[in-house]
Amino acid sequence: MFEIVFISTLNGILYGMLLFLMASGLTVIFSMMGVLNFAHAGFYMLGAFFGFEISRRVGFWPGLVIAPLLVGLIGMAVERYGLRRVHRHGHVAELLFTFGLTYVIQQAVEMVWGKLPVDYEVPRSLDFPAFTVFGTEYPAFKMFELLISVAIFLVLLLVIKRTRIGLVVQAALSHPGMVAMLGHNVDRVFMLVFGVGVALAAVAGVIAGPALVTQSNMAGLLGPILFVVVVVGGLGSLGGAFIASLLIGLLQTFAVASNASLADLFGSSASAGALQTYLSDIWNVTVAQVAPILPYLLLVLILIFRPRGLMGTRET
Amino acid sequence: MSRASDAPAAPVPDAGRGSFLAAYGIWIALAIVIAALPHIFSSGLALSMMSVMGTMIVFALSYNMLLGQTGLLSFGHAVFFGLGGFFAVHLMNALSGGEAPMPLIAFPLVGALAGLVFGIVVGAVATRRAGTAFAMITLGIGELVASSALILRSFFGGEEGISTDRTDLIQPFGLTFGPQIEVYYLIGAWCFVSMAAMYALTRTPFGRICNAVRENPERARFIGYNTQTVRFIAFSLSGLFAGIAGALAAINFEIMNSAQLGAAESGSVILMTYIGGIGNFAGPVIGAILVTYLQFTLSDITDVWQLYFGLLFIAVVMFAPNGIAGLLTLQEPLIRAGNLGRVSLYYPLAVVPALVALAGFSLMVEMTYRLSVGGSEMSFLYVPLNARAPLPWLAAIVLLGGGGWLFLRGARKVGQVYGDAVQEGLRR
Amino acid sequence: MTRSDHVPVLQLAGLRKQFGPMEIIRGVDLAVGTGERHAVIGPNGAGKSTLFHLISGHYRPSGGSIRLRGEEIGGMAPQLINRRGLSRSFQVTNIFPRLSVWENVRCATLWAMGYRYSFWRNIERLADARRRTEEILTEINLLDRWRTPAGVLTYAEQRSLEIGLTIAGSADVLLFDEPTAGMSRAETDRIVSLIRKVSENRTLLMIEHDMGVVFDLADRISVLVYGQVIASDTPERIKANAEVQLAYLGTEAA
Amino acid sequence: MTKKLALAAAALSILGLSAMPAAAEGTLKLAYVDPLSGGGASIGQIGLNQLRFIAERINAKGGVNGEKLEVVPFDNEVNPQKSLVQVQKAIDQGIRIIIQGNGSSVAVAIEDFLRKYNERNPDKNVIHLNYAAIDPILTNEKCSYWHFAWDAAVNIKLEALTNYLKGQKDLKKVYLIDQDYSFGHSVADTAVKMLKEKRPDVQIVGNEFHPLVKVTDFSPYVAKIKASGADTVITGNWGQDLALLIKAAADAGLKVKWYTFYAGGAGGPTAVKQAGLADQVFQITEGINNIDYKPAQETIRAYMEAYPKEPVYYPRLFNLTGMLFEAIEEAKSDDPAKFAPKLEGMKYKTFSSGDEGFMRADDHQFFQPLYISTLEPVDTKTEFDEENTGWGWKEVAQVPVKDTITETTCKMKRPK
Repeated sequence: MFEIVFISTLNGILYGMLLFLMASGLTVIFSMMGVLNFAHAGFYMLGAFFGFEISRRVGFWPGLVIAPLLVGLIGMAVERYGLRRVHRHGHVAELLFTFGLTYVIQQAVEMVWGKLPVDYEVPRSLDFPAFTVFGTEYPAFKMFELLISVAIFLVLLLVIKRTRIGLVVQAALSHPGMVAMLGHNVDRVFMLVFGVGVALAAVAGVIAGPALVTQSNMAGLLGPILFVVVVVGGLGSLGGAFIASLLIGLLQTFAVASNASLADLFGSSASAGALQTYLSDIWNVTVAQVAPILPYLLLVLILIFRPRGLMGTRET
Repeated sequence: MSRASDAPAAPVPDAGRGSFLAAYGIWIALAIVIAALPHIFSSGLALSMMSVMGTMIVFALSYNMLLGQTGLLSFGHAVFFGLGGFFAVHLMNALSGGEAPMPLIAFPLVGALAGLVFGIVVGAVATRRAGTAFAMITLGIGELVASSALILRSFFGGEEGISTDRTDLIQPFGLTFGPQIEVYYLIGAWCFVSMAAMYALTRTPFGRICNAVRENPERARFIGYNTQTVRFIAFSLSGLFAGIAGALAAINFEIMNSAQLGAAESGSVILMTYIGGIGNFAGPVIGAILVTYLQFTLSDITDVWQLYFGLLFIAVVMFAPNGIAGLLTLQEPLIRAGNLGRVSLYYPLAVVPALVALAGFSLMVEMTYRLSVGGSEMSFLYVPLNARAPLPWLAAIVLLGGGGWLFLRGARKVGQVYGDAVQEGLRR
Repeated sequence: MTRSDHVPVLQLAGLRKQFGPMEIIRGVDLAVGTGERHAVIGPNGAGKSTLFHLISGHYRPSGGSIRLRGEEIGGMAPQLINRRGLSRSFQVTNIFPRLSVWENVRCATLWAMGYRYSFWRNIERLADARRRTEEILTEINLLDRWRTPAGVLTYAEQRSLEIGLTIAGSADVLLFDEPTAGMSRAETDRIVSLIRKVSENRTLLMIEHDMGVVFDLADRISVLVYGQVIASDTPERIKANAEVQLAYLGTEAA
Repeated sequence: MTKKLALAAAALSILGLSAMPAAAEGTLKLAYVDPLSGGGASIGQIGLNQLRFIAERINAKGGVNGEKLEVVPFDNEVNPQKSLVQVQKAIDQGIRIIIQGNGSSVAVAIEDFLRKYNERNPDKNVIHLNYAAIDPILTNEKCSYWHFAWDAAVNIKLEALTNYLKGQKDLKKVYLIDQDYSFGHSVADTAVKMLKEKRPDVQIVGNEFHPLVKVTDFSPYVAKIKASGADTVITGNWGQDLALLIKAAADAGLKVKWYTFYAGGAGGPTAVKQAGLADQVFQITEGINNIDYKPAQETIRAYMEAYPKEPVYYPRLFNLTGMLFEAIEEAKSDDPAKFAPKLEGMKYKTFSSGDEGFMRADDHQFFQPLYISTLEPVDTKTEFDEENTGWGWKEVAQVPVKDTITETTCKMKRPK
């Protein structure tokens, strides 16, 4: 019992930190610009594929630096020539724009790299088990992933709380109008913030690419969960995103570890009826089976009962 | 005291005092078109495509009740489409053998009911919020339902879905609904009725209040309206019509599948509605027809058609936020001023270079694709070429660059001419 | 003071509103008599707009009571307060920008006409709503602009429309938040006479900075300073009130 | 109005939309309805390449019955409704042979559609040749006269696999993990049933379902497998659900034998190689490239010259086309009504090894020898690698046809 709890906790934290790595950029963008970047997972995927291309030419480590830079540049261009233009049509138009962008990124990646997974390998220097608990090995690369996530969290906190640009970002969170009046070039700040935000997604991509599968559907796989994280955490709250990432990571791993079903809870349903066959589906489903849809349930519940999210500062 | 009797400078709208033809002419014309189409396009493919178009028109219009009329961006509208279809299919199977006195033509009502009921249930949750939160709730609910559909196999039929036989019901008037043409007319009739109903809905007090809530929800509360109730009713009714569309799809294909309530279907209706134009009742109709047509045909022309599709959508969001219908209504002041003919002579200045640039762009895309799938020989617009040779690339760059440059100049000129003409029309 | 019969239609007692640690409204008592034209004045930041937001249901009070014809409305949703006959305008123009002037006003008439959420009646056939809309448009002098989208009206026209939206329903208590803000002298005069006209047979509570307008229109004036009403009286006596002069007029004179 | 409509009609027909001209004389058109865009496109493209390769070779030899072959691709995006539209399109073009494989949902939809279509159009029959969908209901509950299946259905593969496992003495504890949809469930249910029959001593220590293509992190599942003490995992997972599962298992240091349906599917070999699980991952298929059988090896080499990136992926497409052309030539007609009876019961030497298989008339299921193989770095004995990984499949065992036979519940309705 303790073994499964311990392992599940560890797995949950590892998965949660990967989620946070992606959610951090999304949160930064939303908190500054009020834009929920639907295409965020797309940039994450771009990061993974750029990382793959660079790593097979010059190695993993240069990729970790160059790929996010490239993606950040693309992001800045998208903001400058696309998002800024639709900004005046309001948030719905912005959301639709980034929604369209997910299609385009997805298709462009498929066009260039095809739909099959590419052979993106863990760097040699990290390809060994870091430690073993209860006979389960934990690869060094996963520990590296964890380290990077925590580091990014701390750096972002520092930047936001301690630096000038961070103060501008924070000010924009509560008084969007004031920042412009104070003479900051809001346009340039927006462009930069969007670039940095998607570059963070790309970092996640470069790291997750070898650990998971680098394939053209990786964006679609993680995208929806990402929104769950930022909405549950509270749109625009970095701390909230951090907590929500962990929460969702743990929720999923513990749910998977459980084999309980309604049938176990109440004994197998003996009541006969026309609905019996339909109900039997629900009745016999285990918690583990529904684990990956639990986050969506959580999302709906949070939005009903605590629309600001766990740590949000304003209603969505 | 009453100054209302003074003659106003412009006549205010009058209560349907226009002639019968002016009021209903367009609907009569529409009915004639629906009836006549199969005699013009009679191939099996054209029939099934037009059947899909009719279905999608209803679906897109129902979506626009949310996005266009009430300002609600939903990412989970296919839930109601799918559920409407599933309930219709299940009832068709339950009544197969023709024991119950329910002909096929009545089955869209089943979809309507299912759509309405689930619209009410989901709406009660989702419409508590508006804006981004509403969008996220619908996204979450869409994912929830789509994922659950794979778990609840007895109802949703797992991967295979649930299939049915539409001919296995009572058949009044000898209508078997075996041939596609009969199904087309069934869909056409329901499409016509649904269109009329949804149009009528925009011209009711509720329809106008939806617009008011879209424009300024805060103000709507201060003129006595509960915005949540408005959103809720709009959501439920839009579920109803989505359910009709789902049932029509079920009748057309005789199979429902859990993919039809998933994110792809929800995304597809957003694309249709927005490309067509959300600001105009005809917009989603245009969008549904165009997008369905493209979906049917583009895949025969290019393998990367979904890329073009995404780009088209982005282009509309950026440059024509009112969609195709919006571009058409831009011509209205010109028509009124009687100078459309003159102005439209200038349109090729923008359109031709745009097409040239598009050709250059898609040449690049197609060559990139050719290289990435391995190979180099291809043909583009019937011209055979080698994707590894520098010449086609040079040509593509010239086409794209030159076309783009000319387009920018041409578009500016067209904009000027258009603006002048509108001004001129106003002065008259 | 013949117009006011001193039966308070709107009565505030000990009304409070806090935002975090900041208390903006600190125990306001105010009575507005039926048929009265009542102005609220006070320096910037005194809490006038917050007061209106509390009365109209935009904010929920932290304490105290708001009674409309004796019925507690504090903390009610705005639409419920509106349906009880209290309607307000906004300091920053708050209309339906992409709807035509005609639709703006007609939407505002619908609830009071009993059409509510009706989705089975053809709106063009509602003769009474049409008549009422025409009346209001005539009253606010926008009838010849009925087709124009509200968003492209001039500023002064939008202010008129704002008033039109406020009076279109059946409300007989009107709250106007700085109706003449940002207007030229001539435009102000026009709005003042409009307000005078529409507030006949109704109760009026308004925030106004233009003292000319205030003393021209108001039967009574309340002075709000730092979240408290320091005086509530006839214009003449307010002019004479030393405390008011010190707290408000004095600062302006300096 | 009519003028406008006529114009529109003209415009549409330019775009090739209204009625297509009937098939040109002397060509036999085969419709290939599979994903060519979107998620499953790579698989669909591979199948198309193979089919085109076959058609070119046949055409070089003079065609079938003197008719030249033409493969017409239709993109269905693995979507049942879109597939029906594409089939309709094919029929409109006068094509009467539909070749399809990916997605049981698509196969069922087409099977159902053609059953009704052929009933409603008895003089113009269309046939459905299925090379990859393996849900047993295709040849059982839903079986249709107009549907023929060349890949071994789930129950057949499991019959073969369990017959092979009968002899594996080190097998003690089995864990089943499958995707939570009908295919995954039919794998799990059948495996449980057959294992109980054939190896009552084997303990089934887990029977897990996870959502289809939704899981990014499989480590919790791997932790459960580990905790159960299983020595063998049987899974029907495919695509990323298999790749991620195997990688997570390797990361956690899980040492078990993997018996899979689709380790050879797209992305599988890449993942197995990345995980470094040489000789631990097995698959069961109707053939692999590295079988020492000359005619197959030569064909594969020729194929890889034309399409250098990929080895032969679907040996069954060779079986399908070979039998189809034989039937057409025997019947001297390309009318499905005429050649379908020739397919029933036909015996055929399979592409991969030349051993004989047969098309069972009762349910139109092709029975053939099946192979258990494992992935490992290529050596002198194995010539072909997969997905450019340098790893290739090596035969572990052949399950003869007789050990693959299962019963069918099909009650075939033949046209009068």
